Amino acid sequence: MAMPEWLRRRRSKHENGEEAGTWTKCPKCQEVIYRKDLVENLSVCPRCHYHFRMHAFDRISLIVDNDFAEVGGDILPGDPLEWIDKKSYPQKLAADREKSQLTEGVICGFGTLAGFPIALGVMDFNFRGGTMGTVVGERITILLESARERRLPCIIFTASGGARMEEGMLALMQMAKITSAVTRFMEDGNLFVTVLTDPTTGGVSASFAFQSDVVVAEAKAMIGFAGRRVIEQTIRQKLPENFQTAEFLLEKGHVDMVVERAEMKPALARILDYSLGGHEVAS
Amino acid sequence: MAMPEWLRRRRSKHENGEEAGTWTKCPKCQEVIYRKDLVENLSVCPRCHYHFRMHAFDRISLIVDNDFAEVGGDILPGDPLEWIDKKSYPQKLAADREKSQLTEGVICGFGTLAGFPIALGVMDFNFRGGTMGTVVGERITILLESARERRLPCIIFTASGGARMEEGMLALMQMAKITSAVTRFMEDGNLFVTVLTDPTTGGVSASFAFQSDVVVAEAKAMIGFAGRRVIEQTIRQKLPENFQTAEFLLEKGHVDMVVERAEMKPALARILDYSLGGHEVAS
Amino acid sequence: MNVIVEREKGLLELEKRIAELRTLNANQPVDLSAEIAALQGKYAQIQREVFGAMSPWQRVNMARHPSRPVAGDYLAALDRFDELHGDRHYRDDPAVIGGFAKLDGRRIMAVGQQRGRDTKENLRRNFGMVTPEGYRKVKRLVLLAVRLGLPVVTFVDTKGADPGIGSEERAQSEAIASCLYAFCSARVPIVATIVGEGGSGGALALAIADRVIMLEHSVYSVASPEGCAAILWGDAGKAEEAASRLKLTSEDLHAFGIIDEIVPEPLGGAHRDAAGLIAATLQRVAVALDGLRALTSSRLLEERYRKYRRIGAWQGRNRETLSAVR
Amino acid sequence: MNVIVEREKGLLELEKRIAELRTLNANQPVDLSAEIAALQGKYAQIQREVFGAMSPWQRVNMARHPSRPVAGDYLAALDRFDELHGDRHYRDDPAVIGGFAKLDGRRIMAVGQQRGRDTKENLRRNFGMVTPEGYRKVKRLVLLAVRLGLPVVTFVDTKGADPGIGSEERAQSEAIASCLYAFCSARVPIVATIVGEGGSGGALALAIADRVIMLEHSVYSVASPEGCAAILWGDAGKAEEAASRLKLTSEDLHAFGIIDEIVPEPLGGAHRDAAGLIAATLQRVAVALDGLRALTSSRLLEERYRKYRRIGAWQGRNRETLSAVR
Ligand SMILES: [Zn+2]
Ligand SMILES: [Zn+2]
Repeated sequence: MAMPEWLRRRRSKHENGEEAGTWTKCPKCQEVIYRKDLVENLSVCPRCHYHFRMHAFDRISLIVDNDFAEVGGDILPGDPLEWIDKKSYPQKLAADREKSQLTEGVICGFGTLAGFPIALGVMDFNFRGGTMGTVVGERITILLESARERRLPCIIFTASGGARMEEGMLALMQMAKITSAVTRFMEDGNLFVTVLTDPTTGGVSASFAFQSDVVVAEAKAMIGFAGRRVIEQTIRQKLPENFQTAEFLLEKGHVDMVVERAEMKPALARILDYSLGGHEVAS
Repeated sequence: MAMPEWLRRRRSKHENGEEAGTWTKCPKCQEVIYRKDLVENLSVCPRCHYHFRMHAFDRISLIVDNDFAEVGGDILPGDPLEWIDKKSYPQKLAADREKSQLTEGVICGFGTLAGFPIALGVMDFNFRGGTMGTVVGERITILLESARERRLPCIIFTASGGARMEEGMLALMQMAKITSAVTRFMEDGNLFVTVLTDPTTGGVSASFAFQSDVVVAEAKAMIGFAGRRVIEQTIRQKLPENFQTAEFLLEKGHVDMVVERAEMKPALARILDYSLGGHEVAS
Repeated sequence: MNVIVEREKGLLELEKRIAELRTLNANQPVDLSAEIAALQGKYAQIQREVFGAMSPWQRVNMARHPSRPVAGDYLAALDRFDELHGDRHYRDDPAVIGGFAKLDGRRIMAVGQQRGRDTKENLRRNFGMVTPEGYRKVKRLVLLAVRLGLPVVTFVDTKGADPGIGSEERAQSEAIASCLYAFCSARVPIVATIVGEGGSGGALALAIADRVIMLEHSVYSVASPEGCAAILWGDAGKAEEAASRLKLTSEDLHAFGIIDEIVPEPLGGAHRDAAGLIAATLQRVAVALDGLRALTSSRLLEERYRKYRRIGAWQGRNRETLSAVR
Repeated sequence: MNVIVEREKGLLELEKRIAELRTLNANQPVDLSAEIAALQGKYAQIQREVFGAMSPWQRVNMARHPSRPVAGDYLAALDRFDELHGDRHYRDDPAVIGGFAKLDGRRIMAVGQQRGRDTKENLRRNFGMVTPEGYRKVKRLVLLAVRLGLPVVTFVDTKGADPGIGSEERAQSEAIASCLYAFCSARVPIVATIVGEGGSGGALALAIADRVIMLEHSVYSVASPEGCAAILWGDAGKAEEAASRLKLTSEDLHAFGIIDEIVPEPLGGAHRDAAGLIAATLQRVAVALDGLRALTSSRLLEERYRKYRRIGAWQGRNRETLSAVR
């Protein structure tokens, strides 16, 4: 199993391709950073440590040992509600596909991490704000089902604005579908780890993101149920700067650990190693 | 199985015996109540509904259908630490035995409640402040083990100042012993109900009192981990009147329900009835 | 202002006039039967016009009607209900009511989201918007039901989970997630009824079930129409438009296979015959429970899994083909 | 003032003088060897007098010694420690540290109560007095350990559970009770070490174990001596008397069968050779884990049950006879 060509190609486009010579401004500290330097620093601002949102291609490359076999990639979105507002839903999907080079909001597959075979799901905010529709639900469910069959640990990187409006209740029900798959997967004694990246909210946050054995948060990520704006509108005042950050959640006891991007792979490798256990737990 | 003679006799002494003609003052509202009226009102102040602490004999009579077969009654306290302060521990025990007519801080046995066969444990504050020593631990453990063998629901009325100092760590370990028995009892799918009466604190509160399926609190009972005085000394201020009351705990979500003494038996009967379930839960 | 309440005004006016004429007719020699009949005809006509073919937005307003029966009304109509309180950790959330209950002799665990019937109760019950402690209470009761072999019956009625600061601080996401997990893995039958508004994940947390029964004019939606409009168009005022797109009516959801059956409401809505509607709903619940009773718990879990497993719509290869490919 | 710290003062004075004389001896022609030897002899004599046969109250003070190694020191001495935080509901309690760890290659879940090493840390860690969230974190980690088949190793060091208003409001009793339940039912080996003060139920919550290892000068008690004196005599000042009655030393508890083994401390207490003592303790833990590894989880639970089942002392018929009677 090696890194597939499409993943290598798309990744290189983001990492070293046409954008390499441009400049990027850090949205947190306003530092202007040379694109190439930013990529070399794993898209983390060298000045304030702001973690830029990461493309799924780049994330997969960062996490796996140069091998990845996708599953569910041929599952593509339909238009069950025949949704149309300013644009039709298929038009929106086409635009996002063009912009992000993704076919949907998550890439799932199998690979190894520091030698440990794993099932891996990576959501990408660049496709419809990482919203969860039926395809995201189906791909993750297939991942969990396959991982269960193979008795492999599963790691999912979340990044989501919540359920996808344009698929209505079919989108909401993916919370139930994925939770069903998580339940079976975990009740068989398999390890489930979620890594919550910026941003993780709504129906993703309120389902599989917080159903795992170990909840890892990437440094500085915004994580919550309701969006910041919704809360501010409800209470009619500004929220403190650190509200809903990974660091805030650590203090509030919601997440097991906060990990910097550069430390993510070794941290996950250690968790995978611990999960090999030692004592047989007969039931 | 009928109400044993000793229980009937001791009970009558409290309920209708030599004290019947005397007057009692309600410690909450200062109302002076004719003893006989108080007994008829289940030792609840007719004016302010203060629930007087109840003798185990009276409690058993109130709860069971006129039948009770004690277990563990022949287990009697020793003096493992050879404790002595103003009096020796055996002297203290003898005094309490005389005063309370009890051999130890709990009476355990089997009976029926509204026709439902149950295992019943009733703690009594009149014996060493309901403190838990090795005998309380042993009797309750025997009760739970026997109930498990017979697959009967178990109801325990708690009233305790905590672990008994004069038995040192042997007293504390009863939390572990009873919890072990509770674990086995419950994991076999048996119903465990605790009724927290005034006062339930310390090692009893922090073990089996809060390990049950349904935690019932008797109205107005004081329930907590640390004693009121300890907290007041720690924070150097008075606590609000309702702090640690059953009603306060209901609001704080700690107990399932608050029940008046007069409603206790029917409430327990309903819980027992629900526990007959309906759907087979194969594992 | 609720558009249904608005529209009811004219009808109430007519009702009053008909009643007046009837009194007059009874006490006076003049025969007003013809006038009464005419008014009644007009009344029926308007009623049909107003309620005969309601738009999705009107459905939303019907689901939110201040007189619509609330979860507590269903609980009160059971043979017996013994409320259990609290999450055992922090608080008893008044936006959720739950406990042991009996439905025509069947022992069950009943849980519902409770909107208030008036402003005072709404403040106390947070308009039925559940906080983390409420979801933890639900989870606790579901686990207790499993221990005792009691089927779970839920009554769903919420705009959505509470979005306040405190709820975020006390891990609203985790609370809902744990609740979903508990429903997915519960080895007892679960019947959910959507009796009012079913708003997003906050409603789903009580609605993963072997049988989902929905009242005709209830709505059940990925987000409240206001929320959807705010998210997509930055304008909560476009709620009516959102409602029209979201496919949130009982008929739409039945067509998608998301709900299993619809309880018809009287013309004018559930509150026009609350007692009858509640009885009819509970009757449906009873039938559903009896149908599930025969299943072993493994079979129950297997069918529940399949039921949710198949919800989805996408292009490309279907699940079976994919299975073969892997 | 800690009575051990008080008594150490004279010894520290002597240590300083011996060091001075040595420096002098090295740099000057005068031979001070005899004087040094005399002082060293005196030092050893005082040390034996002070620490040779400590009273229970002195033991209590030794257990509370500000320089005594704390739980975090043991965790830091493991091959690896990856801290896991929080109760997932409300707060991460800094009075408890826990997480995945490796002990000489053995994968474990390690949990300890953490006193501070100075005033600032003590304030942050609440002097090692655990709040409900701390116990819920411990429970959560034990359940996770069971899922992954990881043995649990605990480091106990607390005056007792936090007795504050907030802890009462957030159900301290239930938190400890649930923790006890989790330890009793955990299907993995548990080794507990009492490394400092083991105060009442707040300590027991981390100490139900297949093997309990206690440091020589640690204490483990039904209540703190101050608490016991306040409860029995209404005078916390009589703590020394209470300590003398409570049988809280490692030898007493070993005789009662409440602890399984004692790790000897260097003369003068654990802090006189922290690294050595920690290594020796972890070595004992490793041996205990290896001994338990062979047991199936059912056997483990059965033996744990029996171990606690038999703790007690009473007159009258013994358990076997009673069984026969029933
Ligand atoms: Zn920056
Ligand atoms: Zn009174």
